[in-house]
Amino acid sequence: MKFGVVVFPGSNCDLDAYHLVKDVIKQPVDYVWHQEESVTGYDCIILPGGFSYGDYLRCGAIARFSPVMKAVKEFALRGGLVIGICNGFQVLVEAGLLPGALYRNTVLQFRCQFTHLKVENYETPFTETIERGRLLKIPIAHGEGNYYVDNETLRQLESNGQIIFRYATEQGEVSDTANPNGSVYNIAGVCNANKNVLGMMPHPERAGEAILGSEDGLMIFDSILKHWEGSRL
Amino acid sequence: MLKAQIKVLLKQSVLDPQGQAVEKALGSLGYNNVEHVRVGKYLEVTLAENNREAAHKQVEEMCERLLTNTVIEDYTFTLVEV
Amino acid sequence: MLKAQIKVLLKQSVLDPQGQAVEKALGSLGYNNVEHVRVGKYLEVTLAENNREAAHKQVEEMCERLLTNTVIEDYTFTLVEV
Amino acid sequence: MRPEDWRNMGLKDDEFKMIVEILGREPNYVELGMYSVMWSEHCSYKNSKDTLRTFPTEGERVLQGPGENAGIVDIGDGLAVCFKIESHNHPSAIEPYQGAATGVGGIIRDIFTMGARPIASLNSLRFGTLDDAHVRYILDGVVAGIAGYGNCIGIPTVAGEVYFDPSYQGNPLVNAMCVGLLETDKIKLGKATGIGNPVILVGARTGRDGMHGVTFASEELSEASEEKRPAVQVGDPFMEKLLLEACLELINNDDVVGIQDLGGAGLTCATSEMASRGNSGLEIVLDRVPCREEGMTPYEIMISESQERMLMVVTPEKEEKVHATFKRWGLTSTTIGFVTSDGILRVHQGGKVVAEVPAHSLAEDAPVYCPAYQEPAYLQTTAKLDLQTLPDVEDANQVLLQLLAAPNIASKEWVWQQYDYMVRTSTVVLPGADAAVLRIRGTNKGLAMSTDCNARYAYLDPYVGGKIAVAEAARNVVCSGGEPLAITNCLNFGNPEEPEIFWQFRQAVAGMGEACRALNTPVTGGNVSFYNETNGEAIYPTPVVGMVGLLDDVKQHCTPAFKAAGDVVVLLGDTYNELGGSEYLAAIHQRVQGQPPALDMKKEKTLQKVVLAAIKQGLVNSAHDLSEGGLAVALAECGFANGIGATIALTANGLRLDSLLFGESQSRVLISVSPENLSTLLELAAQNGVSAAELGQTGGTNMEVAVDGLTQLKLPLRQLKKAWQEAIPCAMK
Ligand SMILES: Nc1ncnc2c1ncn2[C@@H]1O[C@H](COP(=O)(O)OP(=O)(O)O)[C@@H](O)[C@H]1O
Ligand SMILES: [Mg+2]
Repeated sequence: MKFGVVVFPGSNCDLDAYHLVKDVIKQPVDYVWHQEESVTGYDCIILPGGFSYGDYLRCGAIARFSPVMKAVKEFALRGGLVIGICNGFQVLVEAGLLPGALYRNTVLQFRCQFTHLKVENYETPFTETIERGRLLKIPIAHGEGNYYVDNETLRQLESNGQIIFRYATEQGEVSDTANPNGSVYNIAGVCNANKNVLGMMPHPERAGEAILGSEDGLMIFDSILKHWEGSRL
Repeated sequence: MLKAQIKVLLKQSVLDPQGQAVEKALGSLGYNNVEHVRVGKYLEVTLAENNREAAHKQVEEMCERLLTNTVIEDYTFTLVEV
Repeated sequence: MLKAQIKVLLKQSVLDPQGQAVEKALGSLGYNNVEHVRVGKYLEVTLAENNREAAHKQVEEMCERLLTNTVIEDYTFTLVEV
Repeated sequence: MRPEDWRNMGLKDDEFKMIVEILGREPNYVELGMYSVMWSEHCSYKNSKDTLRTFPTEGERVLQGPGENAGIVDIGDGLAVCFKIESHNHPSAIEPYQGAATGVGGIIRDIFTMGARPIASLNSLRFGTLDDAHVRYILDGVVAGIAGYGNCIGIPTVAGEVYFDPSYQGNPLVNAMCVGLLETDKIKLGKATGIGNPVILVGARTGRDGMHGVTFASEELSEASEEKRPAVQVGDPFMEKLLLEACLELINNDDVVGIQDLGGAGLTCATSEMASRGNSGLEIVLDRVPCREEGMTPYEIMISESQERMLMVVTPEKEEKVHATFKRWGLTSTTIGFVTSDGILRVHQGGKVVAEVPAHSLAEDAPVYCPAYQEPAYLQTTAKLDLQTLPDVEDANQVLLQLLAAPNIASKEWVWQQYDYMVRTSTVVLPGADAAVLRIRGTNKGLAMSTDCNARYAYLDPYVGGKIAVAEAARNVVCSGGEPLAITNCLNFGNPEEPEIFWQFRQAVAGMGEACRALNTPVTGGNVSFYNETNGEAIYPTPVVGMVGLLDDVKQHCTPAFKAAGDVVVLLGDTYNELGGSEYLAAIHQRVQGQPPALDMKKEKTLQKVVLAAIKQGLVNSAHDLSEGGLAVALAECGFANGIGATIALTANGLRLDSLLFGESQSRVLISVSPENLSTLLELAAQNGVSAAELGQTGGTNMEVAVDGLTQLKLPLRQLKKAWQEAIPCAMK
């Protein structure tokens, strides 16, 4: 399964995503420069974390206009798998590929810490092999991960099963104390109606090796691999 | 040339944590008559354009496309000659 | 009540990386007539105060003490009745 | 030229005379400006140079010692580590966010200038006390600024230290350190060589910001400092990220002859230093320098300290390729001149020569001063600590709770949770341990790093304080499983023209030098920050040490956290009746008095040898160095991470209870081992003559300490942790 890791000027988790795909799950992977106009040949596109264009103005606001995003949009519309992590999530939201908006953490500070994620929908390419009820320990690192949608959209997301991850305590309780950034409904990750585009603030690529404190991020990539293998049959 | 002075604020329905923090800070500095604070962005965009109408249309478009995120933000602007 | 509408910008001689980035982005979106962009802060502070002069003095003081850092920022404000 | 002209620029009358002698004529205004910035204390080290020469700077691993932008140490397999620490104290006092942010930006440039990929940042911070709203504002801004810059550029901020003391009320310290990795055959130096080679300026446009920043850093802060405001700049981490990637790409492709960042003293410093190191001259044309504002004068362009700019020398064949690479990264680069053979830095504007001076004279010929020194009078008073008059601890529980909540001991999570310490997925030991540990991708190796300085010790005895700073840094590295390699240092002091301050400086440097020699950790670079005073009051002498150590196998790293119940707790090292300079004395008795704890370097060295050997042999499950708050605080800290308590039985052996529990005797490490490894560990210690006392057992949810059979301390770990964890967040609310 071939992965493409998009590199915007200012991306800084591109290396980490690349490393995970190449050295941990051992799949072919390329960097895809932001000026590329096509992403054909890839089976999954990763929009990595970082500060694209310095995140000046708003996170992801400028990156969404780069040539590669047009290609990613088309790729997504054709059903290609896209995962936006942290800044990648912000880009997807700004680009209109995912609903809602991400803005300043309510604590008004950057937060780097491990979080625990409750999986809300197991019927997606990103979660289908995750053991039911299993919490994922995956770190966040962001200053603007406060997810907002209005009530009406929230209801829609819920009924469509588009809410994928929610922040929970270590015991699995979805509560205010577990919410690191003020996100509506403790939302940590959502997908599009078609379920082929995922955006999440936590960094699964930072939770791929025991020596880094967690391997739970691998479950997401395992799902992606299994899904892709299944879809080829 | 025309300069657009653009004020951007979070929509009323969106929580403004920064505004709240500043409100609290002013209170603790002893400014007891501060009722409400909102914090947003201010942009100045200078255009090589003298036609106000054209400029108005362009600024509106730039705001919708790039300068603001209309899911959470509202904006207003005025044009001044420079 | 009076509402202070406060615009804060970096001083002219200070680098404005945000403004630069937005300027470049607008250019690459095809807005070729954009001469210059500056990005700053916008605050609205509502005061339970009807005396314009008193309000003016207070807002000035709040700007100097908390709302801006005059080392690198300049501010202007207007008062409107609410 | 009138005397006011040079005096206003911070030059002394004699210095002006020297310049006239060098030039054989009076300098013009541009030239005077160039000398004034290059001969400032910040750039020329004119007051400190002589003293710094006493540092040991050589070792079999040292590839680059002091003198370049950063030091480099060989770590085997063709790899080397490059690191340096630098201060940004005065800008941070005036604009905490941008001051700290640009400090981080500056030190990162120093690292990639050498051809190294920056892999980690550290910071050492000092503030006044947290009950002051202005101090809280400074702390908040400084931490946000470090985070803002480091997080954006994508270099993890992995370790550091934060202390609070009234001596820093008006003059906070912000020292930033960066560590980079490179291949030994890719080292780049800041040299301008090759007659006719083009000189390229790349990065941000030059603006009027940061004029005379270096002179600003070489003066005391006063009300008038507020006037010098444009000395503070706004950083652009995004621009720096692009610069970093583009420069490293060029260096790796061997497209660069010499490279140097523009930091303090801007273009003047970069051009004169590169020419001086290359034994060459430079010819530059200011009309080609991209400026942010119209009408900038040659004087302004030459001394502007606008951030995020680099200067490089390339061969004519590579010139076009280099510009193309920068363009691909979205950067503006311009050829502004070329290398000459005459040793002269010649500056043109508008077709005229506006400055023409020997490059070497700017970079190297500043006068060297040997300021007078004299033992400070205050030492007469502080030295007098009579333990007889000090009541011993009555309620140890209460004291421990108070100490854990003392800002100098309390958890610094409020600080480091704002830093992205995980980006680049190589941080193996996260902030909160003794030293951070990073893996080196593609090898089994790891690097341990720490910054340390107890300035209260240095205040009470600068010699011992300097020594302890080095020893503690090494101990922290060793407790994490690393073998100490070398240090960088940031010497923060008051006005060196005051004999008592200069005495502190000399003593501290001598003490550090002794420790470095004993531990075989040479000094590979550093930074001196003088004039840290407000209204005549100097800060505590604060010689900060940044240490880097090597792990051959990163999997063998060690942390302070107790790992399992039923392990045996062992204390290595000896405890004495030493309370001088302790946090206990300051926080509980409000006294800053006595002698700092004694430090015997031979003992320290063997202790470290034993700890490192034990970790490498896999004998120990945890190791924690004893520092502020002594044994009781260390025990609690070991328990916090995994919520594992301990039951400890001590024998007083004639020691006071406060010394036993809270004293800060040096060369001590707290270890936990599985029972089956105990005897091997004890043997190892005994063979080396290191005392090892079996103190008790891990387990349960309480921290319980009995002394001579009497329970002195017994509290739920949860309660202790709450005090420790909430102190700083509460103060900052
Ligand atoms: N400014 C800071 N930035 C990053 N980490 C910090 C900072 N201050 C403290 N820490 C981390 O908190 C932990 C405790 O620091 P400290 O009390 O100084 O430890 P020690 O006494 O062992 O030197 C260390 O892991 C240190 O790296
Ligand atoms: Mg310490």
